[in-house]
Amino acid sequence: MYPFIEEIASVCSGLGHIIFVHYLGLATLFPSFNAKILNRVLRDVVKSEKKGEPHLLDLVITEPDAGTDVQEPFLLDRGRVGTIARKVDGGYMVNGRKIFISNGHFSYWHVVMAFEDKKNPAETFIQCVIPNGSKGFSFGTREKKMGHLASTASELLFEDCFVPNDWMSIVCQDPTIRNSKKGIRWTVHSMIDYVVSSSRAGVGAIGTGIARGAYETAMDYARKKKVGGGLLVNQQWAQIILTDMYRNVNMGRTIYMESAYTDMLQGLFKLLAKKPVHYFLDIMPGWYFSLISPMLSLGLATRILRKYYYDWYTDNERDASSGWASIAKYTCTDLGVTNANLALDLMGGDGLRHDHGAEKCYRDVKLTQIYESTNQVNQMNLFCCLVGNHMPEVEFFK
Amino acid sequence: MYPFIEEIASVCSGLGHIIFVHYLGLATLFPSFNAKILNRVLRDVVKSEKKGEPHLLDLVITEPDAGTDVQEPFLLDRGRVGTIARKVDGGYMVNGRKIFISNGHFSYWHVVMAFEDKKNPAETFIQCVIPNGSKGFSFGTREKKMGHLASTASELLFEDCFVPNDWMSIVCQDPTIRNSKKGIRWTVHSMIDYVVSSSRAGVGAIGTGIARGAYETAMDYARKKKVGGGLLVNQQWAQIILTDMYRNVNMGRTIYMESAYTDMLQGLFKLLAKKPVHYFLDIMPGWYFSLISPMLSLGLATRILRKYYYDWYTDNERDASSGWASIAKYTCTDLGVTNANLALDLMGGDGLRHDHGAEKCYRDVKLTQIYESTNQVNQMNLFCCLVGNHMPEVEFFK
Amino acid sequence: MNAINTDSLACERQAFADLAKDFSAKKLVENREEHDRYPFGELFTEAIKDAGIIGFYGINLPVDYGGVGLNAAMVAVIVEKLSEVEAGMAGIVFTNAAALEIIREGAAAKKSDDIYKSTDRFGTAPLAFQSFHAPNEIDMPAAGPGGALSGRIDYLTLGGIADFAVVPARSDGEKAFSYYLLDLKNTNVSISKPVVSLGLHSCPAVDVTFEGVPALLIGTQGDGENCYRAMRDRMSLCAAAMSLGLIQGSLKEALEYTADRYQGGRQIIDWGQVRMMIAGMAVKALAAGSCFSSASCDMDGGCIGWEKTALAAAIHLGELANQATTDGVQLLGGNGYMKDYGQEQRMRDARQAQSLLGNALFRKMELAGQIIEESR
Amino acid sequence: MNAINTDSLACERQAFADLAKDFSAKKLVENREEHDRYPFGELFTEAIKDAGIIGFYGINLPVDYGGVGLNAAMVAVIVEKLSEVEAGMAGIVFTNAAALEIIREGAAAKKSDDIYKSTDRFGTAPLAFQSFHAPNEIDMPAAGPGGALSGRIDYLTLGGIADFAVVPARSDGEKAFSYYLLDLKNTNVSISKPVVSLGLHSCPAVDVTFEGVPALLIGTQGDGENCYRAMRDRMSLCAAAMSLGLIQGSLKEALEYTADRYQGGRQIIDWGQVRMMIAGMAVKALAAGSCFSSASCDMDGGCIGWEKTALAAAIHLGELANQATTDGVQLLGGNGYMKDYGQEQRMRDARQAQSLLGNALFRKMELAGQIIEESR
Repeated sequence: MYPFIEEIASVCSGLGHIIFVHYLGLATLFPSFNAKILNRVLRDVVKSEKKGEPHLLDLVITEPDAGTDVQEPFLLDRGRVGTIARKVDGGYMVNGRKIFISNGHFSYWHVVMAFEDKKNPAETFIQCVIPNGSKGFSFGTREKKMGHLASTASELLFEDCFVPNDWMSIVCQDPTIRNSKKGIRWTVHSMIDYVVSSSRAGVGAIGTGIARGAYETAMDYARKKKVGGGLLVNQQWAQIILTDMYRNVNMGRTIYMESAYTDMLQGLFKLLAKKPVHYFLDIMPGWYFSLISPMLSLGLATRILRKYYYDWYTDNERDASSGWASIAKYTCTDLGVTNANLALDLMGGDGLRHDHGAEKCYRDVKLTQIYESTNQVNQMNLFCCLVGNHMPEVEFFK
Repeated sequence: MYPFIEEIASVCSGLGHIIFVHYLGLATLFPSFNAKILNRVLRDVVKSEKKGEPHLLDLVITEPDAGTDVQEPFLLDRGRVGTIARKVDGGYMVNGRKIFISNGHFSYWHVVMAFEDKKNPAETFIQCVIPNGSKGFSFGTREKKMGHLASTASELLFEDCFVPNDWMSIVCQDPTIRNSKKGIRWTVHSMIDYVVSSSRAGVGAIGTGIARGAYETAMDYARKKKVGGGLLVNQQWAQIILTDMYRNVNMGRTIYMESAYTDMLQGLFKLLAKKPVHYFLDIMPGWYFSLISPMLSLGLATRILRKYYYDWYTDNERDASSGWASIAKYTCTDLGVTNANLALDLMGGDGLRHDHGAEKCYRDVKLTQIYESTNQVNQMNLFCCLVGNHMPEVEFFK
Repeated sequence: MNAINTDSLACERQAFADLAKDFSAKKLVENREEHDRYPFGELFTEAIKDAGIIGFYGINLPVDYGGVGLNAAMVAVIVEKLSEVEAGMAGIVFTNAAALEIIREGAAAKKSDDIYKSTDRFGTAPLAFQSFHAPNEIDMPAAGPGGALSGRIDYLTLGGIADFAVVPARSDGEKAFSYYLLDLKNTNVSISKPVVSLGLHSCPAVDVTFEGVPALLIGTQGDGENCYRAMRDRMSLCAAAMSLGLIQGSLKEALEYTADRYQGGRQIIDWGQVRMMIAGMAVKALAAGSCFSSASCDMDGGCIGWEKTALAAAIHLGELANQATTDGVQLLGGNGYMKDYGQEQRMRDARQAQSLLGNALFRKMELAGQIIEESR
Repeated sequence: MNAINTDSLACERQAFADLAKDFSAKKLVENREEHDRYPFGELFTEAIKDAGIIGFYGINLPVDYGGVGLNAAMVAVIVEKLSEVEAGMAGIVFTNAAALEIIREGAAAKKSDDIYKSTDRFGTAPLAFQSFHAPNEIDMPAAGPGGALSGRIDYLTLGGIADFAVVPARSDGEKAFSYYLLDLKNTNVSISKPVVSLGLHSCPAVDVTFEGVPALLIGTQGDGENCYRAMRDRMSLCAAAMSLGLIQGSLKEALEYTADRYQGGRQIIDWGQVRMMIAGMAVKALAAGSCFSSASCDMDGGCIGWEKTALAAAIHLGELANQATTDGVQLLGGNGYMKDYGQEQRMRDARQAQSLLGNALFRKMELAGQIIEESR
């Protein structure tokens, strides 16, 4: 999955981003472990793709006054959240404005985060799925961005948007969550970390992909450009720059794969890595789909999954997968920026032209240092997960 | 092995270096695949250690006028080599002066590189083993270094030092090498790359170890130092610096281990990674030592090993193991320098004191960017191995 | 701001700085985003004209030919102030001034002012010039007998909006090259659509093809390299000025935004790491200001080695601006990436400004060459 | 080298620069390595005495009390030139000058010159002072009634060789602190062995313990912070000067070595990457020179905001020197790491110089605080 994203992003990170965000939407829905909703959404995604009208997912979280705040469990309570879900007969009424929503205008299934009580967001967290065409839901403007022009950053508007109970994937006040062994806050924190642990390695892959695109562009250029009678690629200092770029790509890939392994063993995918499950999936017969999968719609499946993923999850597992995801995210995207700069360094005035490729890398890659929480917030998260944890005198996000 | 070096170096890289160089000597001797000499030297090493008077090895290569030149196959022919081995009755007469020899004064077994013809060094390369007390061999001065004070950089002098044929581990004009399938030059190049492929990851481990020492020192300091009423560790910017240091250590470790895996599969250790050999070693009975190992003294063992390691070795294997070793070497040591700087940044005036630990990291780590070929030469090697290879228009070391 | 306050030069400098500031506020702030979208938005043709009216294209043009008769250091003052607000206009002033420097150098070498008499457009409308490439980086057009040029000039800055251009060309079989002045409205000139570039969108460039276009030789035949070097020595200061202005603009916007934005229940400017990043930008802004100011002083005073100092200032400030404007985006988070704020434009412009007067790495290598030569 | 050439200040500056150069060549070059080994080698006590004789400890001491009566900018000139050769001696001059600045500030605040009359050793022998720590980074001794000090001062630079020291102390229960002048030869002062440090070995520091040591209050009670800030503003320029000198020295030795060393069959100076690294050092040296020169100008001219400019110069040049001297070692390969050459000492000294006047990160944060305050 991650190398696939890298591959696409090495040519166009905007396109890579569209694909990535779709899976990000899925990765956001998964930690609800709401088997019924997952089953319905996933089946529709597959069916729609076969029809040639793919129903993409997106993750609807950022608000005008709450960016970092709503992505960082430590800050949730201090933030000014603005999207409120009010309980009404048969469901919830959602009101609010969301911005910077990647894939917003392209998606069909919107995985929306909201809160029941703006004064107590951490304990009244809500996740619901809103499809296109829902009453009260509408698209707003698209942001004018520096790069990633193939994708969108959309404004989504919710005005008395009614969401039936069937589409509420996470309701923290629901007993399966409220009564979870480690408490609501711990569980919400884990849900968020399940998402970011898998998504941030993906951003790392995008950063690495852009790093690779920049490298390949610069190498092509250096092999053709003549300076002082010889080829640029035969200048020793140019070879050193190209070598650094090559190294950066390989280092990035090594790091995001390390995060992916960690996540496989200790994060969202850990059930799949258990030997019985793993082998079962390998040999899974066709009748599974018709016979077993309807059972997912029963509340039981959700309860079992939540038991496994919430109650049995440990701090150490969460810290390792979330921490390494942050390492991958900020390291690979910094490497991407470095490579984009090196490509422009090497290409001088020629690199400034859009038709030469490198300037696109430069514009695109900057976003990767910003989204999925800024690199600084990722550093703070890594600090919380793996550096300053277990130190009683240490305060987080002070 | 590498993590062990990291562990030692995290406290004292000088000591880590002493251990590392001993293995570097071995790693230099191994690619001779001279089973007889290896057998004798290794048995003596084990025996001497048990006696409490360990006989260490060193690698004797650098000369006053030839540093990079004698470590870089591409430059060998252009260098001014000064250590000459002249064929005499029953052996060779070695003359020359070697400098910067790590472990020189501490070692018993000196693995010495020399040349039969100073005008044709690449094809008349010689490696021999000279023990302490050999006639014509003497110790010169010890260098006054900035750091790594626990270890030495020695001058070794050879004046009409006679080395019997039995101790000539590599003689390029010997038929097993001269007639090797891919020619002398290719084989010498491979020998050098066998050495550096395993040694450079070790330097990476030392760099990572120092990075870790710097991190741990800075963390201890930040947890105790009070600034403006609170602890330094609770300043957000200090947390970011510590986080970066933590990340650097983990990144370094990931990278040198990647190099170690590559070397295991495609470098000096590749025979050990073959399944039959691997399992045999696991279950190797005690009688092996008494029964099989004497056979190593037969010329046959050397011939078989050389067949396997020289004739059957491929460009791709060599490039991968040598290239990744350079990645590990220059990446990890640069990270080490970064961390030493960050520690001093954080500790300000307090970091300047020797008794606070960080200044030692700073002095020690600089050496790792220089030895085992400077980082720039490692970048060039990486360029030759994995970046510019297969590009017909590209020139190396121009 | 660090300039010497004690002489009349300083007064003039202050006057031009104020003028540029005033001009920026009145003509550039509004619709900045729209102009930056060129060629996918409107170009600020009015502002380009107005800049000529107030004399921004005649600073280093002799007084006798309608100019102000000052040097590149004064151009740099204007470039710096414009760049704080909109570096594209600064790029236009820069490009025209660079072309005029070539002309001045040529006239001086030839000891003749004739070239200035060839058109009365000098100083009122900007000249086109290849601001982002050194002559040794490009393939030049060929100069036929009588000075008719054939061939191609890529990325000719302002080529799409200027009447005249200063371009290098080489006569058949010659190694040395010369600069020529030519009329871009000539029918044998083919001009491409505006080249889409990384930054400085409102200072657009085009690719131009000549087929026997009559051109006026600037200076003496084969003296192009000397003209280029003399121009570059002086214009380096202006390149440094653009980087400096961009750093200052970016710091300013970062300060405003971070004081305005709340996360974690407080202004983000009070977060430790945000403050440390601002500190880094501030150090760069102040150090860059000093570096620029001293290089300017050295040039005005004709200190020995001022050329190297100016070149180093351009390179160093280019690097500082690259880092500072990138941090400037980061400090605004998602908003930094959006065109509603000025930061992303500054980041692109700063990166583009690093290539003013040619590839910075080539310039660095040349500097090393000079220093090694002198040390031998 | 970039200084204004037109006034008498410039002449004096040149004279002191020449003097410092001459002194370095005669007293510091020989046995540099030996002195740098202190405390494991001999300290150059002769040179330390000689520096006093030619007036290096009295630059910023009023003429009435035997000094030269100039300011810290002149000290900076000397510090720069000494640092090119041996930064330890520059550290001694720096430390003494910093202590004198505290005294000057105190005397000015109190409007009394009495403190200068307390000893006739000012200007002839260096004073001890905590050059590497800001007062807010340390635990201070307590000042008892009548000014007797008790407690500990760590890393007191020159404490082992000076007669007098300027140290901060706090009276019981007070938040503010004051500076005191005291006699280190007093029997109630215990002085540790020299502290082994990263760099500037020939400018050694000690840990000192006081048990009721009589001390003279400098300035008015509780005014320590103001004295410190005024001193730091001015001495920042001297810190920048040390970094600058180290860069220049390192570049010089790198140029010499790489022209001398052959690998791959040619001078390594002709290897492309070696040249690129030299280019990087040269850009830093030139930009640092400009930055220093302008900051010096601003201070002399009393330009608005010169304090921030000087502080930024110290921080920025500290960083540049760290990078440049590290590259300076790298360019000499194995020899760069050995004490036979000057590069490893420069690398250590440059790193140590970054902490002059306190932790650079704290100083950066303070600068950010000031700038944010002003922008509000």
